[in-house]
Amino acid sequence: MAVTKTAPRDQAGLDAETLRAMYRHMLRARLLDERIWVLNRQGRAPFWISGIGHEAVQVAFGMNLQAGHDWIAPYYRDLALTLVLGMTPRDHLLSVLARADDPNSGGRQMPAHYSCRRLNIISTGSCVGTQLLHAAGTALASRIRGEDAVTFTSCGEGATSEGDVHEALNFAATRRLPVIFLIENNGLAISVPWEKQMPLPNVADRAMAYGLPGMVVDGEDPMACFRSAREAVAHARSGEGPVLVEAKVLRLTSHSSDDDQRRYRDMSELEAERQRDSLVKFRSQLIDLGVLTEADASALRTELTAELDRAQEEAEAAPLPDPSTAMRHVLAERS
Amino acid sequence: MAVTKTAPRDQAGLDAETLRAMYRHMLRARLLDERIWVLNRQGRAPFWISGIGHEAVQVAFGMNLQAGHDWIAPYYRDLALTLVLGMTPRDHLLSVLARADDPNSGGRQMPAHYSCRRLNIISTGSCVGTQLLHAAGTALASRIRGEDAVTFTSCGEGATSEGDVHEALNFAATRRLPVIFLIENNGLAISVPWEKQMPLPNVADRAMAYGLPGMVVDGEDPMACFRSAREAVAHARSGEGPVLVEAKVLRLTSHSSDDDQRRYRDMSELEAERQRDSLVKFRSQLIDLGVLTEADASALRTELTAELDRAQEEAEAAPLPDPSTAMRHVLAERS
Amino acid sequence: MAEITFLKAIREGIRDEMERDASVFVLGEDVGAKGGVFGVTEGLQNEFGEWRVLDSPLAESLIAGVAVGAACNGMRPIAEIQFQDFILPAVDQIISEAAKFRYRSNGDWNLPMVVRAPFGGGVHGALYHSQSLEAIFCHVPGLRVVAPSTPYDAKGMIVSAIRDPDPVLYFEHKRAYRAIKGEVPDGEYTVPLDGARIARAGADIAVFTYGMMVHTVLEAAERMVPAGFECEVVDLRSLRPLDRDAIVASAKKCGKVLVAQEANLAVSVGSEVAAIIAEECFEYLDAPVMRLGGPEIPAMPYAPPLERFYLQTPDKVEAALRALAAY
Amino acid sequence: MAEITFLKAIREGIRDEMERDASVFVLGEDVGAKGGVFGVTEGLQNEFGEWRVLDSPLAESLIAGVAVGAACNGMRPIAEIQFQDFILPAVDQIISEAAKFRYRSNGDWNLPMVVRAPFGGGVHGALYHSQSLEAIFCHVPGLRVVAPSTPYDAKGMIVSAIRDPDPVLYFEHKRAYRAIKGEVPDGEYTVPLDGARIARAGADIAVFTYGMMVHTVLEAAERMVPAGFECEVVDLRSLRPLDRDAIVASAKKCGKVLVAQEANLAVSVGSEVAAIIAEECFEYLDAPVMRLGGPEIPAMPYAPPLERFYLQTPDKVEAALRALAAY
Ligand SMILES: Cc1ncc(C[n+]2csc(CCOP(=O)(O)OP(=O)(O)O)c2C)c(N)n1
Ligand SMILES: Cc1ncc(C[n+]2csc(CCOP(=O)(O)OP(=O)(O)O)c2C)c(N)n1
Ligand SMILES: [Mg+2]
Ligand SMILES: [Mg+2]
Repeated sequence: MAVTKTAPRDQAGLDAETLRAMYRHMLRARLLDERIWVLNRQGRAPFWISGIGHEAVQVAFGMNLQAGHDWIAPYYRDLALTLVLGMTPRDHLLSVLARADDPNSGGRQMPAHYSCRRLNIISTGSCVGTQLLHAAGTALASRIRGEDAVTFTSCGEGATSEGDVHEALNFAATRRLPVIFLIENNGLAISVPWEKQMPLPNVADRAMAYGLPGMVVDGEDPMACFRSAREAVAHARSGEGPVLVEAKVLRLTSHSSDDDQRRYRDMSELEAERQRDSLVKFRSQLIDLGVLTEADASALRTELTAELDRAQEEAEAAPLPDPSTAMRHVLAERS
Repeated sequence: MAVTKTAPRDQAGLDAETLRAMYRHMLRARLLDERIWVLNRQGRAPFWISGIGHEAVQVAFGMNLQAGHDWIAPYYRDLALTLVLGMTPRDHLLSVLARADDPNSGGRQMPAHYSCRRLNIISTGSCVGTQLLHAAGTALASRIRGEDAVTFTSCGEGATSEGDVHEALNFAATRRLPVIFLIENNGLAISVPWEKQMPLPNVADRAMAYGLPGMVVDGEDPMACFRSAREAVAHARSGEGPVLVEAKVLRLTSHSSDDDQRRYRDMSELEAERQRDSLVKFRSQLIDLGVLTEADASALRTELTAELDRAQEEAEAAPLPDPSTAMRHVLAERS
Repeated sequence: MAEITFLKAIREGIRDEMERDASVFVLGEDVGAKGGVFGVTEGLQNEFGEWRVLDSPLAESLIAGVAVGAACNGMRPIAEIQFQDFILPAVDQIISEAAKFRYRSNGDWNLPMVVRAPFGGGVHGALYHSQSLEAIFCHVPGLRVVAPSTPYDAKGMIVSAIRDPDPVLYFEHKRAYRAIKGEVPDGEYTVPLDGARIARAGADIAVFTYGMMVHTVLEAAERMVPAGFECEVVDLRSLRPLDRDAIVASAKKCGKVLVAQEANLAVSVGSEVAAIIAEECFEYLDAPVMRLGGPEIPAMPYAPPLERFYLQTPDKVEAALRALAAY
Repeated sequence: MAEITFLKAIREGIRDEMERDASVFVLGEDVGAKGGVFGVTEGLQNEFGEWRVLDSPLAESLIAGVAVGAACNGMRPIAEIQFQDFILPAVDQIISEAAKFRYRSNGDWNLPMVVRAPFGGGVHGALYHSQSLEAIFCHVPGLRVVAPSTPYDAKGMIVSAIRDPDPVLYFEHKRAYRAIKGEVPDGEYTVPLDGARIARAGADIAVFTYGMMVHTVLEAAERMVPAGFECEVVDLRSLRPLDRDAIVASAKKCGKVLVAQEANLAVSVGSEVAAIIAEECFEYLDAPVMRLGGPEIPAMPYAPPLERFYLQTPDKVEAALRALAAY
């Protein structure tokens, strides 16, 4: 299966505004993510699991989905996606600091367990792979009612070893449900390299087994990601059934703040990956293309940093959940 | 994927003795299976789930595996397979009548839940698909110890929707374990036709997704089955990893004695399938080829019927389990 | 009022709700043309079409997980698991996902979904078509678990379960399907999902039970009458939450308690009932709490003598009641 | 004798058995180069090679199901589930298959396999890295379930579990890994898989508990001494089978009973302990049985105030003990 890529000096048919928006989304997610790492290292946030290196494809999908209309069953690295759809740095900092007003879970779940009813982002737990079946379910509901909403769902390549993932692909394909399955393949499941996880390097090859279109896209190439996302969403929305997209992405951080990848990774390889960071490359590419100036880029960083500072301030000032609320929302509350 | 078939007047490189043995095994299984249906209809056996229509491929594998050396994780339609490997009509009639001496389970499990320690046929429960992971496990054990035993496992096409089946294929493929996965595709899972079960008609197409060799064989063609089985076993034994074989078979009976397929099947289609019964076709084929005479065939039937009569007599005379044994074998018994 | 079977009562409840509410749909193995292996959904696909009575692939985690997603998106799925024994591949979706969805989203999401499954033995179903596995789910906050024993409750509780905004596991004793008949009103009614039912009033021995065992216990209770003992038979019906007040009230009233179930005893519904009584009725008991249940074997065997060994019978219950009476 | 951590005790037990018996091998997510997310298997892959310390794909049903098959074919697998919370996808393989293999084959097959998993909370693990789900398995005949609380028992019981001819679920409280240290003999020894341990002798109140709660309870018990109350603290250790004799003996001796656990209460190990006491100690009790456990919420939340709300502390245990003492 060929990997979709963009030639260095190609705009891939995307206008300047779209390209700038993509860059803005990517940078915004990255700055937030880095800020959370800082909070973690400062001992103010006990846990973080990062999306750094995965942003491009998430931004691409976020921009091609209809927020609040389509259905989203994401996974823990999808910070950038949630931001594009309409969640805010403040929302996630509330979560990172386990504040009562965290819209994801009211401080009940670990950070990066996304949920937003308003945006049809359904609540995600920690058990990897389960959300693909939920996505088949939201899409089935849309199909039963004859609505044109599509469902987007994602997971890592490691999670595709779970039986639920097969069950979801098989069912969605059999019933031609409007689901976009995105596999964010960073080649690692915590410490386990893909070679011990699966027999072939491309998860998208499995699309054939289900009679689905499969695509592999270079996750370090935002424009290629955008085109693949547009095509995948259009396919799902056309009623032709699901589509399986695999993005080759980089895990530029340890698995989570509890992990230390130096124990099991070749550091020179990691260094090489850092050189391929899509955010850095995309910035130069846009500047080369004349879509962005150095000044734009630095103004943008200033603006986003200010937003982040404000968000952090607000989140820090917000109260923790009151212990008296711990028993709430187990079942419907009868009044 | 092409379906392996044999031309009508071809012996497919098989000598007369082998062909006669195949026919004998098929007929023996069929006669036993029919006898059990009679016992069921007479109210003497509360349950049966039949292998009628699935025999050819099972016989083919049974003859190509090394009984007592290779490992077997079968499913409930594999009556013929167990007979070829060395279980007897008496064994299974003891089970059908829930007798204490039933080697499968001592009358504890429903009939057709096969087990025979002596023959490395590991105990099967009722939960479909789980045995494929057990098969990966027996094969892993062989691999760890560097032995050349292969593991054979089987299930229906319906069972392939279970997550465990994916997990087993993925793991066996990743670690190149010596497993033969046989899918006995009869197009139905109880009442559910394959079109509602899976997106594509061939389960073997999924082999590609795991980088495995996949084969589809005509399950009504015993010689083609034999060749596929020989090839599959050789592949697994060579250390090249697993292989996925799909046999297109016919379910010529209701799902089980508790089911009535007239509720959900087109009767004319079923009649047409009955015309394709491999046992009938194989008999004429062997007679045409001069490998078998009418007289041989009827002598064989007489011999096998006599064996069956004896087996039934013995099974009927055998005692039921004593209730005092019900608490035994929960855990190891400490003496 | 018509006298109908337990099975038909469930079907009527499902049918009425499907007619009333377009968001209700059925999902499971063989639920369509075959109408389920026991016939509970017979005729529904003809009436409501393929998409509202959907034959799923053979995958229980799928059935539960798809129900979760569909419930997020405005539907009220009724997921059928062919036998309760086969619910185990769906345990992760039920316990990790369904039970925790509301809580983990701080009340933002809720899942109006029902998971139905036949349980129990005595039908030559052997190890995998006879189990009573409800204890596993009764441990888990965020779920409701019910097991009606009469056609009246079967219909009223399936309707309540479908309308409930949270996941309800609805367990049907497979021996009750055709063996138990009873009067069921024609119109719409509901039975609450959290109350026990006094199946027989008495003041001497309180018996707590559920499912098909209710009928076994009632038979045994009648046998105690000539000797002058009136048993109070409490049909728990709701296994999570248990109706603590009703349990405590009957236990205090009678002072002697038998807990009887088909399921294995260790860490079971019966354990919890006994524990509640041990906590709350200390000063009211005239005898030790007694429990009857499945023996310590992994599941019911096939051979009739072994199956009989496993099952509770009126005789065994009667023997326990006599022992309690004599204490 | 060396003083080592709970974690190291487990590792030593595994390592010794792997050296002694070539059929012992480890299978699980990240058990190789990383040595497991908590480090229990650290160094073992280097010592024993890739095939005896095998990084599995990310699939728990696989881990358990492959262990079943390998155990059939002469091996003694030690399957690691990364967190007990993630054992749920493996429930079918454990309960339908592992627990029933010996019984359903009438003793022909047996499965010498261990499933290890860290459980329990108090580490900011939130809903899915804090649960105590052992009750589910304690219901099921055909399994052994243990949860040691000291390094001595951890090593002795992992060795026993590996040598046992039947499936053993071996649950490790994740907070104990580094927090609990204790003396462990250098040589080979075993601790039986079916006996409770008196962690502290006393005659006034019997407390039944297990896992990390043993240490919480011991702390609370010391606080009762000045007031003249000596608690007997029973570390259950073996959760299936429970050591019925030890439970009954301590309950009878003290006459007052507290059952304390981190897990949710309904239909739990604590329910069973209370039920056993209700059955067997009727004439010996001086107060109602009291239970302390996780509140009725699906799992431990993340935010520290909520997590604290969930957890049992020495203060909460002490309050319960004082209430019992005053009864
Ligand atoms: C069912 C389950 N098993 C195990 C875990 C522990 N775990 C969390 S993330 C992870 C690795 C996931 O790898 P992958 O799917 O490739 O996603 P990535 O983190 O690389 O993006 C594991 C094993 C889990 N969360 N859920
Ligand atoms: C886990 C599980 N779910 C459901 C069942 C009930 N069941 C028994 S056989 C069967 C259909 C199997 O169809 P298939 O795999 O195609 O095999 P076939 O019977 O056609 O040979 C079903 C649904 C079961 N035994 N196990
Ligand atoms: Mg990954
Ligand atoms: Mg089939």
